[in-house]
Amino acid sequence: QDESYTIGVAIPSATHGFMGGLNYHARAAIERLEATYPQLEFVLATAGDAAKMVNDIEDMVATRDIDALVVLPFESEPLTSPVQAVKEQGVWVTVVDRGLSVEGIEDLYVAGDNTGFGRVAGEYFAETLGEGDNIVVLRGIPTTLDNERVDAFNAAIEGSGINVLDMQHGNWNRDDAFNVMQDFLSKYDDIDAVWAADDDMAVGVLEAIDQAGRSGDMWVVGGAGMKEIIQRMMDGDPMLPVNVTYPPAQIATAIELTALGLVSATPVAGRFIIGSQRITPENAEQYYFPDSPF
Amino acid sequence: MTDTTATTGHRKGRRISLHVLGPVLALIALVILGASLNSNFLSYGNVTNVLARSAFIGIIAVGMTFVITAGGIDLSVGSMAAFVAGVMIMAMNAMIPTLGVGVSLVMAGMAVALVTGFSAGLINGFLISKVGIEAFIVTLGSMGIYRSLTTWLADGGTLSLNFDARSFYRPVYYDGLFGIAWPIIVFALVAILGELAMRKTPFGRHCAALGANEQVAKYSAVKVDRVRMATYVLLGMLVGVATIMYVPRLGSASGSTGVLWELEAIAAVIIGGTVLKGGFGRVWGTVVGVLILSLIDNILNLASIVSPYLNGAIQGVIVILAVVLQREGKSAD
Amino acid sequence: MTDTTATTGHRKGRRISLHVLGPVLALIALVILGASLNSNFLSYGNVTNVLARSAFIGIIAVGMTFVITAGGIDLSVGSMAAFVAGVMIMAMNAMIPTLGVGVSLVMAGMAVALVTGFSAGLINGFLISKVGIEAFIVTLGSMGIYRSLTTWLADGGTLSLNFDARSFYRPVYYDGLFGIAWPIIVFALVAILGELAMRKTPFGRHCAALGANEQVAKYSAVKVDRVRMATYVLLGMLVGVATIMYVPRLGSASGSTGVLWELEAIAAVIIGGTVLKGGFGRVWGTVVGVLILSLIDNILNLASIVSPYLNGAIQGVIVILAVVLQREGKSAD
Amino acid sequence: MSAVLETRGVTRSFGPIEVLHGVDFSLVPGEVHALIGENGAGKSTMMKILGGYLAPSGGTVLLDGEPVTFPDQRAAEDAGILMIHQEFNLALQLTVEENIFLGREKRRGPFLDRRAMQDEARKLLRRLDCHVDPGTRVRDLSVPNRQMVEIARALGRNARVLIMDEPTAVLTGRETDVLLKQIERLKAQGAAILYTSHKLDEVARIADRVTVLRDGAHIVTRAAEGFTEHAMAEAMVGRELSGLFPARPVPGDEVVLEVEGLTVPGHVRDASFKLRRGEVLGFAGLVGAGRTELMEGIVGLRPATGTVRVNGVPIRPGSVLSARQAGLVYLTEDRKEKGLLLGKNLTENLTLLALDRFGRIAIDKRAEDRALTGAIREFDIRAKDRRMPAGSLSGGNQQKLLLAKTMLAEPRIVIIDEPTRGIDIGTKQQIYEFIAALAAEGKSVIVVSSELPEIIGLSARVVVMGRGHIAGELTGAQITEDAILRRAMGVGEMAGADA
Ligand SMILES: Nc1ncnc2c1ncn2[C@@H]1O[C@H](COP(=O)(O)OP(=O)(O)OP(=O)(O)O)[C@@H](O)[C@H]1O
Ligand SMILES: Nc1ncnc2c1ncn2[C@@H]1O[C@H](COP(=O)(O)OP(=O)(O)OP(=O)(O)O)[C@@H](O)[C@H]1O
Ligand SMILES: [Mg+2]
Ligand SMILES: [Mg+2]
Repeated sequence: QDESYTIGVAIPSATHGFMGGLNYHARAAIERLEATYPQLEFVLATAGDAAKMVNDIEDMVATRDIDALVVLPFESEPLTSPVQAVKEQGVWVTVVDRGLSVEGIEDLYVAGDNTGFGRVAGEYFAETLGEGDNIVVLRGIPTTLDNERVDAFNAAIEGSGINVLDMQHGNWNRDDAFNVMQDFLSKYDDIDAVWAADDDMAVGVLEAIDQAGRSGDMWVVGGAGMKEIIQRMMDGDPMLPVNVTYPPAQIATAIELTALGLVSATPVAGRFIIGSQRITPENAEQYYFPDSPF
Repeated sequence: MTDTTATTGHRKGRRISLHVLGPVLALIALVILGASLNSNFLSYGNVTNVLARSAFIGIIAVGMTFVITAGGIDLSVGSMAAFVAGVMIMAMNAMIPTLGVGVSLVMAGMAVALVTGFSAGLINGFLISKVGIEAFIVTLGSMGIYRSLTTWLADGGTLSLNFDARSFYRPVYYDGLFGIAWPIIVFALVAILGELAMRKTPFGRHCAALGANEQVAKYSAVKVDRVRMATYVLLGMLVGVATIMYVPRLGSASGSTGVLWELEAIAAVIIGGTVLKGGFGRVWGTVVGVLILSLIDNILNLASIVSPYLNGAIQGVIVILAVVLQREGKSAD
Repeated sequence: MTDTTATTGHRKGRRISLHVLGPVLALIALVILGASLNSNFLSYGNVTNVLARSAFIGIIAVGMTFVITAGGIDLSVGSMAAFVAGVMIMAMNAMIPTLGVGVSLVMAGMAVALVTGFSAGLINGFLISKVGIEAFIVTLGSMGIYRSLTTWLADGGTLSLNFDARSFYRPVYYDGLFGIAWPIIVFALVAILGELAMRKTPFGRHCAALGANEQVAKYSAVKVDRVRMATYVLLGMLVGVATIMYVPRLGSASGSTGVLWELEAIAAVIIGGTVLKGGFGRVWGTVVGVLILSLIDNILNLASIVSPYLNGAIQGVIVILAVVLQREGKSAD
Repeated sequence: MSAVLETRGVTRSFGPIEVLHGVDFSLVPGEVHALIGENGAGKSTMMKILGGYLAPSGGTVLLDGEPVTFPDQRAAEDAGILMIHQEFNLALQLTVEENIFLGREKRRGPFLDRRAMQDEARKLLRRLDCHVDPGTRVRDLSVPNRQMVEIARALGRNARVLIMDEPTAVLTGRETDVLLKQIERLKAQGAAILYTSHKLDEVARIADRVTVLRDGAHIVTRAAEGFTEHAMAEAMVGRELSGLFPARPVPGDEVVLEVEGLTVPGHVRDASFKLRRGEVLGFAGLVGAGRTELMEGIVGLRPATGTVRVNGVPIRPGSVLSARQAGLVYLTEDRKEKGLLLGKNLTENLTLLALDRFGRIAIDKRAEDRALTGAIREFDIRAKDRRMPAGSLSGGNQQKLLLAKTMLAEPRIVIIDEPTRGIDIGTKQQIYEFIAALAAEGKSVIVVSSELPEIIGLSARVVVMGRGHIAGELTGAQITEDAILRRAMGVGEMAGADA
């Protein structure tokens, strides 16, 4: 009843578009829940690296007496022991997106599907392209997560005869992706398609292609459904045939479920995997959130 | 002590030549390497790409040359650029209803960028030269401030210029005069004016004097505070100019815009032969430094000889090597 | 003459006191602020957390104090820490089959960390003092090199310590002596030894002399190159020590480990009153600087008064304010 | 007696230019051997070679009859050879004690024995009658006190050979006496002392032998006995010298500078004086009297209260630029830290103060070049290469460059602090004439100097300062060394004054 709870939310800071979206959804969920449940208090901390995230979690436990922790681990390995320690103190733990490296610590696991993210994109490439077609890939910041996606992508196009000309890191950053794509375009005369693995990078890639005047030659698949990209798909841009979801809103789901678990008797424990869907111009409207910053 | 300076002086003849040639040689070596790795390297398109991309950092680095020559440092330029871009985009979006999409909107946007850059530089300069706080701390602080203000303005996401305005503004990055892209023209102009200001004007002299020995400058009736302030204001303005070139490229700004630009700009300045502790600056050297840094990236992308994980290592090695060539200059610092 | 010296002495008293008090006052203000915001702030748990986590940067910053006092700079410490951690983890994982999980494994891991740190410092020091390349460039280069070597070693992902080994090693971070966590003890030890070395040994004096005026140091028969080299080697070793404390905490290393530690360490040193251009250093000031920086983070987490997007801005403002208090010391530099 | 230190045919070149041409020289224990010569003759270069700071380009240096090359400083010091540099060799941020023991710290176990060093530093300084606190930073010391620290450092290191390059250039008579006494003492202990000074009376007083260098060549070595100052000067310059001081110009009546109640906190109390058109006004006082601080306060280099009027118009306090625009310019006594940018070339130094005269927007390099040519001619700056950094000039030539820099601003009132510090006798004469000519043109000059003969010889009126206030004023025939000293020490004003 009048018992109050504190929920700690630890997420990476908004250093690129997707994380920006995630931050937005986290804050939106918190505002919503605080309005609905006055007995809930939230502590939101954003971290630029794993160590800072551990610090934040320690502070939440030591000074804010949190009852539940929602964490999107900056990296899985380094967060595992600290989160385990939190769990051992009897705090409810919800892990979002990136699993911990030891199973069974968290009470609730809400995640996007990184393997699916790479696979769904790869499948589209395999369906659409054939033997001898050339593609280039822009990867994210070198992390386990990026590795998973790329591995799944590679697995999906295996045997299709698609020729991966080059892979470089665009660091989920528009400017970096723009530069890398410019150089790819200088280097290769024949590119049929680009997997940009993230819509922020896709923006840079499209711009570079446009500048080189090769818009008709290739198409681009980004990912995570940024609103500008979805809009262009809705407008039927031929360069953006499909996109793959990786919803930043999963954090909102996680926070809401956690809150629900505290304030009501609803059993919320378990694993919620939000699969990666293929977005096409036809269904794009469903994935368009004009209010989100992402 | 006479001896000291004396020995340096003696070496100087030899040193200057190496000091001067060092970065130029490194640049030439990189161009040869690039050309031998990929036949498109010297193509019009690639050269334009590399030069146009260098323009942002380049314009900022020219300003940084003055700051460093005068014995200062500015760590805030990258996040200042993000902030200026954010403010510019928001202002332009807000002015569309009144001004419509057209030249006047773009002009107004540019004015906003320049004024914002100017003010940001003024604040840094004021805290450093009037309040007397160590430049490193002031600009480290303002780096955090601008970065997080930008994220806050963008609500964690990306600030995007209205689509029509962007299409109208776009040519400022992509078009040019006689086949030379605007950013390249602006960069060249800034560099030439900077070089003239450094070498031919009292302001340049005063910067060098201030960086070499503040006391002597003061005793020589140089308005030390004002000159120091001016370097930061100039840099702020140039950040504004760089932003004017940056925004039409992708039409957006976010908290991650301009990350590490400060380090790149400072590195370009030092590679170009300006002395980190102040007292001697060379604008054209900075231009060479910027080009070296851009070329390294370009070549790594064009070559794909190694694991992309190692790109950073190769960059590091090349930067060090580029400077080894001028190591004879050591005693000058 | 008597008048003279008296006056000088008088002035000095006033200046030093502000210079000294500045950061301490800032620290006290932060503690009061923290305590007023949250009753748990001064709890044993929170104090231990803050101190223990300050230890990494703190240990590195103590080494950085020597480097900066001697007129140098090291931008590579953050990525060096990542690299040392990566090598240490790989070495420990590789040694498990032979040594088993036990004290000898941990000892061997520590030895690897120290040796790796030592070597990394030696390379920096060698390039700077023997080859004579600008410290900024060398360490900027090695920053890129270590960062990307770590990414490469981890194959783009994370290097993790074997789970059993980690459980065994974990108490080195989390346990302690008489209720004081090990990292705090080690940090305190490093700080005390550092303070002694700076103030009471010829080495500290030689660092200051070198930073103040290299020629004078050389003419006074100070082995300039060796002292300079020693500062980088010492810093490398301390990075090794910091890593020894870091690995049991997170049990892993990746390309993003230790990002921006260099900036934080340098900021702590400068906030503590050491002069960026060299010639004067104060280890205890650095400790205060590190604590100020950690406390700012802690307090921001305690309070959650503002949008987390603005944390960076608040941090920036506090850092500048902390140093404003000592601006009177400006003339001393 | 056999020589401790000897050179045979030593040459030294900087780049293509040879500045020492095969010099033979020897130094025996228990003698004071003076090396004299014009500015740029090669004295400092010679001394640095002997002191192990510079390697000769040719010829040999012999230590106790054996050829030696010193790989570094330490080697020379270990051989008991110590040098006091013409330009200071002190780290400004460090304290007096730290400087004195730099590289030779006393320790107890692994730690510094600070107490012992402080005590010894104090003792050494006391021997020089200098009472600065060993914990003071050298940056906060006046130029003469820095020199004392420099000397103390050398004294503290038991020298067999002590090389002193113009140690008295920045000292007043009283301190010089103290120093010369110390030199006598060391000599009696059997040390060999090599000594340079442009003050030939000192040379005559303490030297046993004198060697004259001219243009890098050895001219003569002879016993000091019977070598008159006049003969020395002529051997140095290589021509006849006439009287040192020109006729004193007659000042006008018009007051051009009026200082009223000027207080520089901590240094000067309530100083007032007037300067007339065409006047040369001398400022005398002991070290630490606050003359420098007063002058710096007048031109806005130090925070000060009170009024300064130029031609009746008050100048903006704290602004060097507005002082300069009013035609009031100050030439500092500290040429290395406040006067010249040692790493910059002659031109950049020369025009820095008067840069606005060379174009507002773009600097007219050709005009700068002409200015340098003019300065070199007018002030007889001996630079082997016009593009060399100022720091490579010989000490005296640096001083001339500084004078030229100040004069380029075309001041109507010029304050010159220690105008002839380190300048040879021939050039001194030129500078005195220059000052007299300035006054004759209707400009006004304040000369702050610790060389009483200079003050007396040049000025029509002398203001004497003591302990931060103006202790008296002398005109015409009143101006004698004795009268100045009595006022400076406060004798007659305050009984039993000790300073
Ligand atoms: N590092 C150097 N590079 C070039 N020339 C030098 C250097 N050091 C000294 N010289 C030149 O060597 C000559 C002799 O200089 P030195 O300092 O020995 O003269 P000095 O006799 O001590 O004169 P002063 O009485 O002015 O001190 C001068 O012409 C000087 O410019
Ligand atoms: N920057 C400074 N900070 C603190 N004290 C200073 C500073 N500069 C000078 N002083 C002190 O002021 C005193 C007076 O200076 P100084 O000896 O130059 O006076 P002076 O009358 O000009 O003597 P002289 O011209 O003979 O050297 C010095 O002894 C010194 O201790
Ligand atoms: Mg000399
Ligand atoms: Mg004086």
